Amino acid sequence: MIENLVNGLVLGGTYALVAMGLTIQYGIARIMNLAFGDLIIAACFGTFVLYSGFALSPVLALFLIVPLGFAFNYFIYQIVMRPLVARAPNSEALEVDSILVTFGLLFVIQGILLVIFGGAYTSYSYLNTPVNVLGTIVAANRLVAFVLALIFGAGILFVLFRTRWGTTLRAVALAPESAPLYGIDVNASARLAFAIGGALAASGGVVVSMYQTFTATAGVVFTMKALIVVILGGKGSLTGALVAGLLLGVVETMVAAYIDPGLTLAATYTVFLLLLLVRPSGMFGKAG
Amino acid sequence: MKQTVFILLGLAVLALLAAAPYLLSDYGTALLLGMTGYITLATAWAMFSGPTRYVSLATVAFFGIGAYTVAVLSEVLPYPLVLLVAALIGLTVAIIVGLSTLRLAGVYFVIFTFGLAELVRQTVTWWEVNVTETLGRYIFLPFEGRHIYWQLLALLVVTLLISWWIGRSRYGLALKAIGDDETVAEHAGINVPGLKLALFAISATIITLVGAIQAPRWTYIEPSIVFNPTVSFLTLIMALLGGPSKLWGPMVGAIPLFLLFEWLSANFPDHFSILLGALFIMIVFFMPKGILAKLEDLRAGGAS
Amino acid sequence: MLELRNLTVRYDKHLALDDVSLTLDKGETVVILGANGAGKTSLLKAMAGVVRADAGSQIVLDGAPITGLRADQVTNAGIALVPEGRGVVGLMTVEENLRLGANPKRARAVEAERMELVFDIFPRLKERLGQYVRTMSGGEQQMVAVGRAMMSNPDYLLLDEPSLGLAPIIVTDMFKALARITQTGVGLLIVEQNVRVSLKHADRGFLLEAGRITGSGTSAELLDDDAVRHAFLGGNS
Amino acid sequence: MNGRLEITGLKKRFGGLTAVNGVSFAVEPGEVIGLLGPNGSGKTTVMNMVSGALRADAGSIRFDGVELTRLKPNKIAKHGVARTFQLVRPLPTLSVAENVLLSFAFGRKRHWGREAQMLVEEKLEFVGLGGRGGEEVGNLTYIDQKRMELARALASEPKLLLLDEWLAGLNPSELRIGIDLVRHLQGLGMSVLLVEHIMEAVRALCSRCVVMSAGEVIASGESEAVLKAPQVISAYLGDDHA
Amino acid sequence: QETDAVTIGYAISKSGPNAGGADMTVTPNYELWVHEVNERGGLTLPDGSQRPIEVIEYDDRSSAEEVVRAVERLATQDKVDLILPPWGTGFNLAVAPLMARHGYPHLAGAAVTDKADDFVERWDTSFWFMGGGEDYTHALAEVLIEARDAGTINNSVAMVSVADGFGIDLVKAARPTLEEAGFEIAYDKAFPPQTSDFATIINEAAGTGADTFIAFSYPPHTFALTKQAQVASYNPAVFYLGVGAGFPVYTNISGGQMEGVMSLGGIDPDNALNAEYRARHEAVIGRAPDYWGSVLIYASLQMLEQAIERVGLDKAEIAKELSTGTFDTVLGETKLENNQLRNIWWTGQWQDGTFVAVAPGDRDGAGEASLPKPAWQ
Ligand SMILES: Nc1ncnc2c1ncn2[C@@H]1O[C@H](COP(=O)(O)OP(=O)(O)OP(=O)(O)O)[C@@H](O)[C@H]1O
Ligand SMILES: Nc1ncnc2c1ncn2[C@@H]1O[C@H](COP(=O)(O)OP(=O)(O)OP(=O)(O)O)[C@@H](O)[C@H]1O
Ligand SMILES: [Mg+2]
Ligand SMILES: [Mg+2]
Repeated sequence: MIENLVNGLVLGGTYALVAMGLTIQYGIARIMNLAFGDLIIAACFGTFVLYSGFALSPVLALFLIVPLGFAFNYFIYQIVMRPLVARAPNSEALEVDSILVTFGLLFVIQGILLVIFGGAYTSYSYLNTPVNVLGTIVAANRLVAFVLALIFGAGILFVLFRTRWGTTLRAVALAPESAPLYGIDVNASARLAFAIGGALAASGGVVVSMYQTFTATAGVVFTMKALIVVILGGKGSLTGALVAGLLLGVVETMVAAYIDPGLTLAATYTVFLLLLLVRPSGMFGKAG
Repeated sequence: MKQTVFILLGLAVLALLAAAPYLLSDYGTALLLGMTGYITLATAWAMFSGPTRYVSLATVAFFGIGAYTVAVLSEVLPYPLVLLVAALIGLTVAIIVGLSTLRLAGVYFVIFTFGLAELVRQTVTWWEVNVTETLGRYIFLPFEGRHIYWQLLALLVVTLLISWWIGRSRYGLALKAIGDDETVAEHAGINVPGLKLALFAISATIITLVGAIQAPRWTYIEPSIVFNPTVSFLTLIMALLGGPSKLWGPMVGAIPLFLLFEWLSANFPDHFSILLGALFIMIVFFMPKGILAKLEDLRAGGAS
Repeated sequence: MLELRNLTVRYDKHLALDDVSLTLDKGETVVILGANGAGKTSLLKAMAGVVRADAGSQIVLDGAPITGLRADQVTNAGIALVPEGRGVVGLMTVEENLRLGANPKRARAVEAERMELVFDIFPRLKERLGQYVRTMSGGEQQMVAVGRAMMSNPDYLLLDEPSLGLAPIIVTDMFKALARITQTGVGLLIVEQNVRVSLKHADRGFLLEAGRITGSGTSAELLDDDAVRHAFLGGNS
Repeated sequence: MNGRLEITGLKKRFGGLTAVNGVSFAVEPGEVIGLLGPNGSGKTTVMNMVSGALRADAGSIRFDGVELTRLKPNKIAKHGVARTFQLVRPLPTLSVAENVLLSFAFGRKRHWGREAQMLVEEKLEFVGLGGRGGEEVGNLTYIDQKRMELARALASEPKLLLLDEWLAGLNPSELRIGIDLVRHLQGLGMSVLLVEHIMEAVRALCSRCVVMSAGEVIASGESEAVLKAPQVISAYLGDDHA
Repeated sequence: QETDAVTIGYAISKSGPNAGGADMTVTPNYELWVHEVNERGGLTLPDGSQRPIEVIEYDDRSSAEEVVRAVERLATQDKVDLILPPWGTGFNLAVAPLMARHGYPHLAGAAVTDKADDFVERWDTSFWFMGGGEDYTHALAEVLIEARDAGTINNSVAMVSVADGFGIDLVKAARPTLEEAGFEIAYDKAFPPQTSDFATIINEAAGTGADTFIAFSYPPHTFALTKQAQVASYNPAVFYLGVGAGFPVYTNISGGQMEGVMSLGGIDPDNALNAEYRARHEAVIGRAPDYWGSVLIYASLQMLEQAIERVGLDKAEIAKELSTGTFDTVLGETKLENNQLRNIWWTGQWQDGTFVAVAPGDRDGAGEASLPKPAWQ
């Protein structure tokens, strides 16, 4: 039981880490980023190249790839998203536009990766060493993901809810039309939030690449899992993403252990659907 | 007078389309087939999602249900009956889903429907693996491309007629109102849940039929083939691109996009993704309200 | 001094404001009167940077041109707008809205002080600090909107129908409080349909008709003016 | 045309807050009654329960002998109750005319087609938006949106009209036109429940008033008398209006 | 020039979920073969003349509808001389009726199916090169029985499979085979293809005390199972994995500890032809082929080439020749039985850095399975 719980939480750590980036991009910058998973994959490949080509340890790669992720997303927002935000008459229109444009972006990133790396399965092994957590043996690399998720989660939560700057970010998320009246530069805030989300995606990619096999075309899987976690948690809710991510990990593990590994995904979706029916705006979501 | 001309013109186009397999190569027919399939999907999708702005990603759930029904029953029942059963199953599932999702709004609905499609896929997989112990199924119906094309064409015509009728009836207006503000719509006397449910069910049934009709083309069916989420995404993108709130919008989106896919994958198989993505981004930038709106703008601009 | 020179605003082809010039001093209260659709809201929005003024328009704040600044920059420069439809963050609490109101740098030091002032005017807000603004009654939300603008420690306060939806007793209190604020040197530009009350508290007023200024004067003059009485005060009462 | 509304023991709680606490009153057929009270006293909440936007926790709402308490807004509309919203809620993708047409199409009598178009134009004319049916609602001024909203409410051909601060934001001369409009409706036999903070309008229109405070009725009866009652003055009007 | 080239078309998954598999086993071999043929001056025809190959390739984007249409396009629009098959069992079946209708020989390479006999009856120009689930599981059972009889392993087996056509086919064949062989199946679960975490599965399997662990898995699962087994120090005597264990990259993934791991396929390290093929593949493509499917695909192309040399470009003639002829391929002398390739290595094991074939054990060149597998370090 404890063993499964630990395994589940560690697995959930990955989900949470990945989902938090998306929830920030969607919740604050209001961009529903369908290319999110492909950013993760790009970071995976980046880490792989650094590791296999330059013998740079993936943990060190974090310090290179995460800032890169930040910068890349910063420019993407400035170049691609900003005109869309500027022209959108309301948030639904922006939602549609951002879905469409990031759908295009998804193909571009995926296409570039395909040209460079081909479609083959890529995988390497790093920190695949056993660590004893409460009597359960887990892989160190997964533990890194879990710990990173907690650190980033706590850090960002602190900023959002305990600092004035965080409150301005939330105001941008909740009422972009009103925010300027509070002296908030909506564009700058959204761009920053989008870039932070991108940095989180990059960090997720670095960690995931340590244990998961990836291909240039596998981004969609991450996007979808992240979306589900985000929605389950309540849109824009970071706490929600964190809790929902961990919860999903535990549910999957429990189902695999006590019911049938074949039903893990079915269980994920069942939990997801049931929860939405009971709470139509997610666990930590507010109506509207 | 003008109306008669339009009707006659429409009938002529239809006749031409029906005769196309005799005029084109198999591949030409195959193109038309694929295109008709997507136009029907996009039109059916937009019937519900266009005006209400409930963006559904459940398309492939129904599409797959249709295909699977045919795979399971094609040896057991006569074909028309198989289609009927498929439609009924699609309808039933749609009603159950509709009843349970009526409270969800916005992105919650989007992801819910996506989750639903995956749930259906996982459940079918699990069932096939553990209960029937066959994952793949074979469909050996004596259909060639053109037979499937004709069926799809007929379905498309019916879909357009339904869509047209709704658009000019009071329900079309009601759906747009629902898309804007459900509270106001309710206060205006509209049975919002009922109307949403009805539309969702009609749209889903048509989508189910598309899947059922297209299934015999693949001979072999397994969940990863018929529940391929790309179908949901393409449908949505095509409809949004054309303009989902107009009758011809989805068609105007589906045709060029479909041809574009085909052209790119044939001519640039190695750079397909990059080019597609880049073109896509450009389209969004230069045709913010969809292709149809752009065309109308151009026409208005040209006239003035 | 806040100065408008030749302000023109267009929505596509529709001309909403046509060459409007006016000034607002620190410490004075000015009322804009005008019929439905005259362009009052457009005027305030243009001053606050929410809508863009046409070329040739000039807005000057204490000698520095601020034409073309974004709304957030204008706010930071010391001009606060309470817009039509409130402009609050519905999914945040009353407290968060007020604290956020003090977001401009100029306001941070006086946050606590301002908070007390706002509670003084709208005691209801103090009782409801933790309530989400979105769930409040119409009038309560209006209080948050006015309170939030006060929090930003502005030099100039632009109010678009601040009394809309407020109970008479609160309206009275609010105008008294606004008078206190002007005494601290804040310039007040008010759009009001509650003409009698607003003129009572104002120093001067302008008449806006179809996007143009068609008259101006001190409050007393305007209250006496026949045309004004006829259009805005309901005849001879 | 009937239009008798009877509310008894109405209650609504939001979390720990009792927004409406045992409110009872009646609107007689053809009567315009004022529902007054300080901000947050529960007026809009009462209106929301009558129109079906909120479900009451307790109490009953009877309209022409029909119990409305458990009905959905669309059913209530069909029984002949229509409303405007305190903050206007136009349907932005519909034109002005379509906004109004909607209520005709699904209102009490369900009009559609050419006939409905004419009715729409008539209603727009009535509220002062004649000839502007083709415009986008988003481009109307706030006040014009309110006019449109009244036309939309009237288009469902109600027997009882709920007006939530519909007159707010009008200048005095416009106010007079607004008041005449409401009077005209009353003349047609419509009952009106009017929430309003503009005393001039209340005095001009309402024979009777109900005053709420903190969710409870603190005074009701003839307008003149109610507006002079000390508890009303201290809670709502303030000394200036005494 | 153009007119005298032989056009060969194929549709393959270059994007989408199937791209990973196609890019490992199929596409590189098509490219290698075309490269080599053209280097030699082209395909030789019966009259001794040579004609270069011109390739038309499409991306099927991992969609069944696309692959069908692409093949239709190749057949009726591009009118290519020959069509090479797509990747995957499902896609090969999807195009089979079309290939048959247009008379193209269909050399279904990357398709594992037990129904090949039926298919050949239905489409007599189809050829199946990878065997079926029963072949692989019988061979595995053979190895297991021997180990049990030698007292190396106990009677208990833990088995997992990916819930998709491949996994099901194999696990369905494995159950009766293993039971018949007297094994007890202590753990038998299917997992969805998207699964990425195998901690629980490994724990549960370890908990059964079975000495044999079998996974009918795809590469991502194969890799993840390996890593998880290492972390959990799970050391069953027999560690048998699915697709991917025979990929060259497996060496890295297992951290160099692939010794003793078993899987489908394998090679005879003494087979010079195969070694030469592997070297060429590495030289031309830039990476080594896998130890299972690649060589089969390549051999099928060699057969095609030789059939053309014998009978020319007539499709029906080629098909007939493929059915009845004997060919020299990297597999050695090759002849199809009822349109199926039967002399395949069914089971292999990593031994000293090579993935050596161990079953069928009675065939020339078969290695000896070395069990138990050494523990992870
Ligand atoms: N976004 C817009 N697009 C087009 N026209 C607009 C827009 N906003 C306002 N208008 C038009 O500009 C004119 C002035 O509008 P404005 O809102 O400034 O008037 P106002 O004096 O505030 O009126 P009210 O008393 O009704 O609030 C009106 O004719 C209005 O229809
Ligand atoms: N959804 C809700 N959640 C919590 N509190 C609510 C909610 N809706 C209303 N309230 C509270 O209930 C009380 C009554 O609100 P209501 O809107 O009925 O007031 P009102 O009398 O219409 O006031 P006003 O004149 O300001 O419009 C208010 O204090 C408000 O804050
Ligand atoms: Mg205004
Ligand atoms: Mg109210």
